[in-house]
Amino acid sequence: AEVKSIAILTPEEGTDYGWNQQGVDAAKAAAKAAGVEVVVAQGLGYGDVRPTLRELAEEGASLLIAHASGYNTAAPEIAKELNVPVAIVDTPSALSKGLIADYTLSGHEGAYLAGRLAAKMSRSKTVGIVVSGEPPSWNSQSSAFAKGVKEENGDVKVIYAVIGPAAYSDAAGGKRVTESVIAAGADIIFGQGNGSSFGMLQAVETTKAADGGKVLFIDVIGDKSPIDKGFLLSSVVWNIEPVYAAMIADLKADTFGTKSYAIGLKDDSVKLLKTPQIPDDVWGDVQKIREDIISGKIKVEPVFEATAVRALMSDVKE
Amino acid sequence: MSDLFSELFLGALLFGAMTAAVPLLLAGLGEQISEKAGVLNIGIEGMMIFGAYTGFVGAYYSGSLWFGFLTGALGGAVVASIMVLLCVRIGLNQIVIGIGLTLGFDGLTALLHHFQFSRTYPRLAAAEITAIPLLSDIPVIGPAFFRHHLLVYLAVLLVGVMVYVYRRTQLGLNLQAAGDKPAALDVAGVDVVRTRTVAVLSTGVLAGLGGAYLADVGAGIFVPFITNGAGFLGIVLAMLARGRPLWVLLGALVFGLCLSLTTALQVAGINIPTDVIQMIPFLAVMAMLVIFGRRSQLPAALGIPYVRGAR
Amino acid sequence: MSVDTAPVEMTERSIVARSPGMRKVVHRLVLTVGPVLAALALAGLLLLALGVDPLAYYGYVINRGLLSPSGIQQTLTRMAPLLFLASGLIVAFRAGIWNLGADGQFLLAAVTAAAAGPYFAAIMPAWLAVVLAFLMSVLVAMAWSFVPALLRAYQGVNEIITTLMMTFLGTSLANVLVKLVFLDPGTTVPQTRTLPVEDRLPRLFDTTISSGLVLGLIAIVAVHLVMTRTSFGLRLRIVGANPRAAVHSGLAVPRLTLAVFALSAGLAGAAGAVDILGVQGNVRADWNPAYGFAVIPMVFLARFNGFAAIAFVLLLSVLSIGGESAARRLGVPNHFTLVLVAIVLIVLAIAEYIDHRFIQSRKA
Amino acid sequence: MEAGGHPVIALERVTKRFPGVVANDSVSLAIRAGEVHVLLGENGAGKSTLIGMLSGLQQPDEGRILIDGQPVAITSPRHALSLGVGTVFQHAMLVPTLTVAENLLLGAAWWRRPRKDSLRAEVEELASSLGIRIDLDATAAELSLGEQQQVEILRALLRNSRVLILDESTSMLTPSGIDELGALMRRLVKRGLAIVFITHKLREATAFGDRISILKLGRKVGEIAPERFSALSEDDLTAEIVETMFGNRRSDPDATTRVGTQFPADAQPLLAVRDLCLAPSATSPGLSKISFELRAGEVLGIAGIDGNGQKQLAEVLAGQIAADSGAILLEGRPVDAMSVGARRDAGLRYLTDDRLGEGTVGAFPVSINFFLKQVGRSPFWKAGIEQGGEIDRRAAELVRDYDVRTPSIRTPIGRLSGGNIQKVLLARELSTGAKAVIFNKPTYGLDLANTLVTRQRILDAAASGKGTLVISTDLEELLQLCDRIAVMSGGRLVGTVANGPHAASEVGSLMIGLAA
Ligand SMILES: Nc1ncnc2c1ncn2[C@@H]1O[C@H](COP(=O)(O)OP(=O)(O)OP(=O)(O)O)[C@@H](O)[C@H]1O
Ligand SMILES: Nc1ncnc2c1ncn2[C@@H]1O[C@H](COP(=O)(O)OP(=O)(O)OP(=O)(O)O)[C@@H](O)[C@H]1O
Ligand SMILES: [Mg+2]
Ligand SMILES: [Mg+2]
Repeated sequence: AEVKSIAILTPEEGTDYGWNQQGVDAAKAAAKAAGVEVVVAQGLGYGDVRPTLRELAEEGASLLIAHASGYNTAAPEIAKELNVPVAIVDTPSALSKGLIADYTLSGHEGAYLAGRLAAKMSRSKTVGIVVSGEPPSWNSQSSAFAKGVKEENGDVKVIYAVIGPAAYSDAAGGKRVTESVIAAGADIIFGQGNGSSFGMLQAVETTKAADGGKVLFIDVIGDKSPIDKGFLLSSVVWNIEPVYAAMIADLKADTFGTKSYAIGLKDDSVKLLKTPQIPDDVWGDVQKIREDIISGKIKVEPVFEATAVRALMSDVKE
Repeated sequence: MSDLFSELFLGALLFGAMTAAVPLLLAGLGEQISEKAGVLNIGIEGMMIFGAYTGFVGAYYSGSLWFGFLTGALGGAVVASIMVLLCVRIGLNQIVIGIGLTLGFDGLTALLHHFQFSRTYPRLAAAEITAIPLLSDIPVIGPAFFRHHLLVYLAVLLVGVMVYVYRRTQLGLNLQAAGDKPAALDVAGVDVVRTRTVAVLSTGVLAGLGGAYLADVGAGIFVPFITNGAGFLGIVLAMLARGRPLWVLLGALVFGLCLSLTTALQVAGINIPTDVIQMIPFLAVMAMLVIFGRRSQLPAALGIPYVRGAR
Repeated sequence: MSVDTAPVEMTERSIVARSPGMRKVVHRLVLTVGPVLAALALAGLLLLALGVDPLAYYGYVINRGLLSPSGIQQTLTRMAPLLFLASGLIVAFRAGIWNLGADGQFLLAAVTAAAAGPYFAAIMPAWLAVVLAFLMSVLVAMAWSFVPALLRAYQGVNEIITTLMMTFLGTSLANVLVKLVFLDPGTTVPQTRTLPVEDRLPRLFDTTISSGLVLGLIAIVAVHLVMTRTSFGLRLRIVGANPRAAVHSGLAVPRLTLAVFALSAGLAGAAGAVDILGVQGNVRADWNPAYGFAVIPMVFLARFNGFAAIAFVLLLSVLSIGGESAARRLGVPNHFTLVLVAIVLIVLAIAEYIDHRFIQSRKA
Repeated sequence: MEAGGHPVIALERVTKRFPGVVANDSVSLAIRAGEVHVLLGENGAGKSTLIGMLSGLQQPDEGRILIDGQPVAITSPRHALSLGVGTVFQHAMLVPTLTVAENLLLGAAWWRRPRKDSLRAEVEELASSLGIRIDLDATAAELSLGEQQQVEILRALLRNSRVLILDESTSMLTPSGIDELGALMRRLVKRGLAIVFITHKLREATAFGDRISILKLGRKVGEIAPERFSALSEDDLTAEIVETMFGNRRSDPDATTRVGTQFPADAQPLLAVRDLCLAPSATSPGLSKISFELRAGEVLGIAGIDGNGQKQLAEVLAGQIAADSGAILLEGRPVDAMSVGARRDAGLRYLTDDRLGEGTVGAFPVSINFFLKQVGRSPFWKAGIEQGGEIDRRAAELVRDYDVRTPSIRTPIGRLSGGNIQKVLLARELSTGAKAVIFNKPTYGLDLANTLVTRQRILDAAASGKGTLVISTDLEELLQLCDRIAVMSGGRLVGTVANGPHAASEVGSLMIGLAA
């Protein structure tokens, strides 16, 4: 089928150097590459997006990208109702030819690398994971990060802390919890959270590690180096453009909805951000590990359930 | 895992509790003043969020936290003055206006943030700490309670000040009269509208200050909806404390501690969802009310606009 | 606790002067439309400041929220839960009970509906499942208001505090239930099982309007008639307007208070139920639309009058549905809708005041 | 003697309008030092409004107010106080949650520390010189209305007012209390104070006044200068006042006393009360072993200083509060277990003294207020549905029968004067099926005409075989209405006397604690 335009729906404004921004930017890029229109509906919140989905469908969008796990009930319904292709996240089971495609974005491979990196570079042999909530895609990265740390060095402790309920905008909470985790000995923080992640960054920038040295921050999804003050160690950067590009292609080839899309290290749709904080030798080692993962020598299975992740955390600690 | 619970960590947890408690304390004390004077200030959330924004802007562009606190207090006062005009002066429904102000300034600050900061996300330098001699050297307790920004000590001092004002000054009498029987205050020669104006503006100043502390010290950055609900906690605290500032302090600390408790348990690897722990303080209070629940003497004229000579 | 009873008094008068008459209706209409226009003008200035053409913006709002066939369907569907909430609040406020806990009652009822709906639907005819789920939600919401009700009725504990706290509690509890108890094993996303579209409340004819709208309208009209035309309603209004007179006239104030809480919470629960069983189909963790918070001022502006409340709820829906669309088309952040609603609220309140003054001076 | 000082305050053709009424219609008035200036007038005549303008609560629409000959716009109560105008308002103006001392201190500069000690000294001195006792540390809510009035008077004097205004201040006091207040006024004017004294009781006017001004429908319709005042005999004075107030000659209602009809001792009691007990509270002495019998057709009075448990007794009888022990029998059947509604149905009726506070719902129309105690009953409600037509029909009837002066049956009752509100309450309690009726302060705050009407209703009720219990702080009233008068003090019935020539003195001595 021909593709005239695609539309993307995001819960927050696409200016968060994270999930929403990566989604919006990727959609724009993919559309540009395929020479189709793109409609961006951002900041829709986590409520009911059916009205917007319907409106966009009526406007003739050839594909609705519902870029939030919270939209994966509404979108398929609208797809069936108005017979318009939609793409949703975190729901591989929902595939439906020509109608519903799933893209489960999981940076777990990248997070695993980040874990290895963190374990190599932690002076205090303690690293922290701070998250503002426990959606699947973050869980898989948290667990993979912990796995990476342990497999790099079994003696390194991992501290796992969730800020609090619905803490997406709780920057103060992010800072508070991160400070506590640093006080508990962590000198590298793996942080996941929207608005709150800026609080984490702030904590890292303003708190000394136990040994008086710098604390470093590993970010996810986006690239915060434009606003970095020299504390950003790395980031598990997602590039969703290939996914959206593939979707457009499949639409044209009438194979849409037959497969779920994913991102990974091999095509660099997941990659670790290189910053000045990373010594070249360490970076070299990390790149080797990357090869091993791509070649399948190292297996990294994603773990999506919150409870499973927490369980994992408590025993990785021993 | 227990070796994680170093002095340093415990200190940090309690420090976090204190930091989280301060905005609630300021909001609660502020709301308490309005309620004593007979104004149900539902707009306090709006005053906090605007104070957080103006407070951050002030601190960021001037580079001085104190200037930020000043602008934050002013920001709160600006919102409060709208409330004064509409609810105290011309006596509009306090709940409608309160909710209106909260919605409006939540939205407005989010807009401003979008156009001003959403690409740069500026962050402030660490707040300078004032360590209290001797006390600050006590293990755990010291770093937890005696190594804070000066404003924190001032906020705690304010509790004492308010106790004094309520118990020992004419102003205290005026406030109580304005809430319990405004007509009597009026015929005694004190302008009720002016008294309530003072009260609501003070609320705005304190709420704004709380918001500014939250953004400038608590987070070091402003993001939309950063106060998420702190103002309403303030209302609950004020109503529970019923005119007793010390109770507001107590309540604020309990809430702060519960937040840190969350982290503590997680770090200890104890698997309780944060939501459950968030419920503890409310469950405790409800339980207390059920057990000791006596008539809560809220001011008789709470929420009722005063019009001289009306019948 | 007494909140400005002026609006109550107004309604009491307008009710007993049981001669609505075209004039009064028109008067009210003018008094609503005028301020709304003024508010739009005010918000328009803000838009200009943001470099957006206000006319274009409002054009989109009206077109999407009101005129376009599919848009109006969305607006009407959104009204269903708001109408139930409004009717619940009217019962409480008229009886002088300041139930600020509607959102907590709404959420817990929603979770109940989302948990019970799919479960029942699997073992019985869909219509029966929906009915049962609906009733269960209402009961749960009632139960959630029971403690504040008892405290208010027998201890005189102010309900504003207790209902506010029960809302904080309810929000957390709802999350716990979704994440731990009613989790859908079929997905990694923390949400309840989903009630299939075909099993939900039927849609009206061949539109996408949920029949919840009809239920909501029935509820609010019924509430209005009960409050204004029946002895039960009058008893509640007496308790609300002068509790001591209620005691003096031999009304069983505590029992009436319990009834008010039950009704009010039950209706808030019904709101949650129709939203889930009619539209959402499931509840996700951390989901909280906080409808109640937005409806409270509308109910005050409607002076606790059911029919006026319908109009205000419509206004609210139009603004939220249309605003979303306009914001997207003109690249304004969605947050602007919040500001718009706030300005409308405040200007309406001011207009109400001016009108009141006007009537007074005309009497002189 | 003291009369004829220079005017401290003069009102010149002052007019004040309210939505729908002219409260004061170009009223001119001179208030002189050393003079008790009595303001008389029916409910709604405009007395309180006049006061309102002198005390800065309201500003005149036309005319002007002169202080010491200088025109002044009194902009606020504070301003009035600074001009030396102290007012004791018709409705208590103390903050219930504050102590007496704190109430007296209200109004000082806000940054001040309340100067309690110096206050104590001042109060000691002033109070003793006035011969009143005041507990500074009591909470205002704990005081009886009489005591509250004393505090308010004291407050006015503490602010060394040159003008003291008392609006219906005696309506709450007992005979002895009234006499004390009268004596106090005399002492104050001797000191050169100017006093404005509003009352509905001619006796008080003639006894304590130097000059009388009479308002009617907002207009000043007459003034009696000190010279004539002292010249005329009390009866002539009364006659002249009644003449100006009501046109036709009508005698002072308090003039006559009724000689009680003796009921045969074996007559079956309609209402029997045995050993009623109620625990005392912060605000009331409670009840201890109250016993009495009320026979059909009898009017039994309960005298006593306000706040001695009369209200508690009434509410226990009506069922609004439960007694701790004791029994209440109506026609021999115990009603203790019955609810308020059930007792009412059984014929036991309670006419409260708190008309706006609990007697009516001010915002509701007159029509509904008639049936406040019959909500849900047919014919006014059928199957719970309001029968508007039926209600309006019956309401209109009652408005006619009881001569309620209201613009319409839809008028919110709060707008009516106390007198007319009282008529509505009378209609509600007396209309159908009443057997024993409790009247609590039935004529409090009412003007002459309304007082007469109300008292006649009570006598008619008794004549038609109803048992009536009249609680009042107004001894003349009881002497005029009752067959027997019981005296209540400290929550106990300290004695009962048959009405007659000596009743007054006997009751009086019982009140002040001497056995009869
Ligand atoms: N606040 C007000 N609003 C409207 N009308 C008022 C107000 N106060 C007084 N009035 C009007 O002014 C008239 C005079 O009232 P006012 O209270 O002065 O009478 P009064 O002589 O004090 O009666 P009473 O002897 O019963 O106290 C009333 O008839 C009433 O209509
Ligand atoms: N809000 C009001 N608007 C118009 N008129 C009023 C209002 N309130 C009272 N009035 C009028 O004021 C006059 C006096 O009112 P007021 O309440 O003083 O009656 P009252 O006879 O003095 O009763 P009481 O002595 O118990 O106060 C009455 O004629 C009444 O109609
Ligand atoms: Mg008066
Ligand atoms: Mg009066």
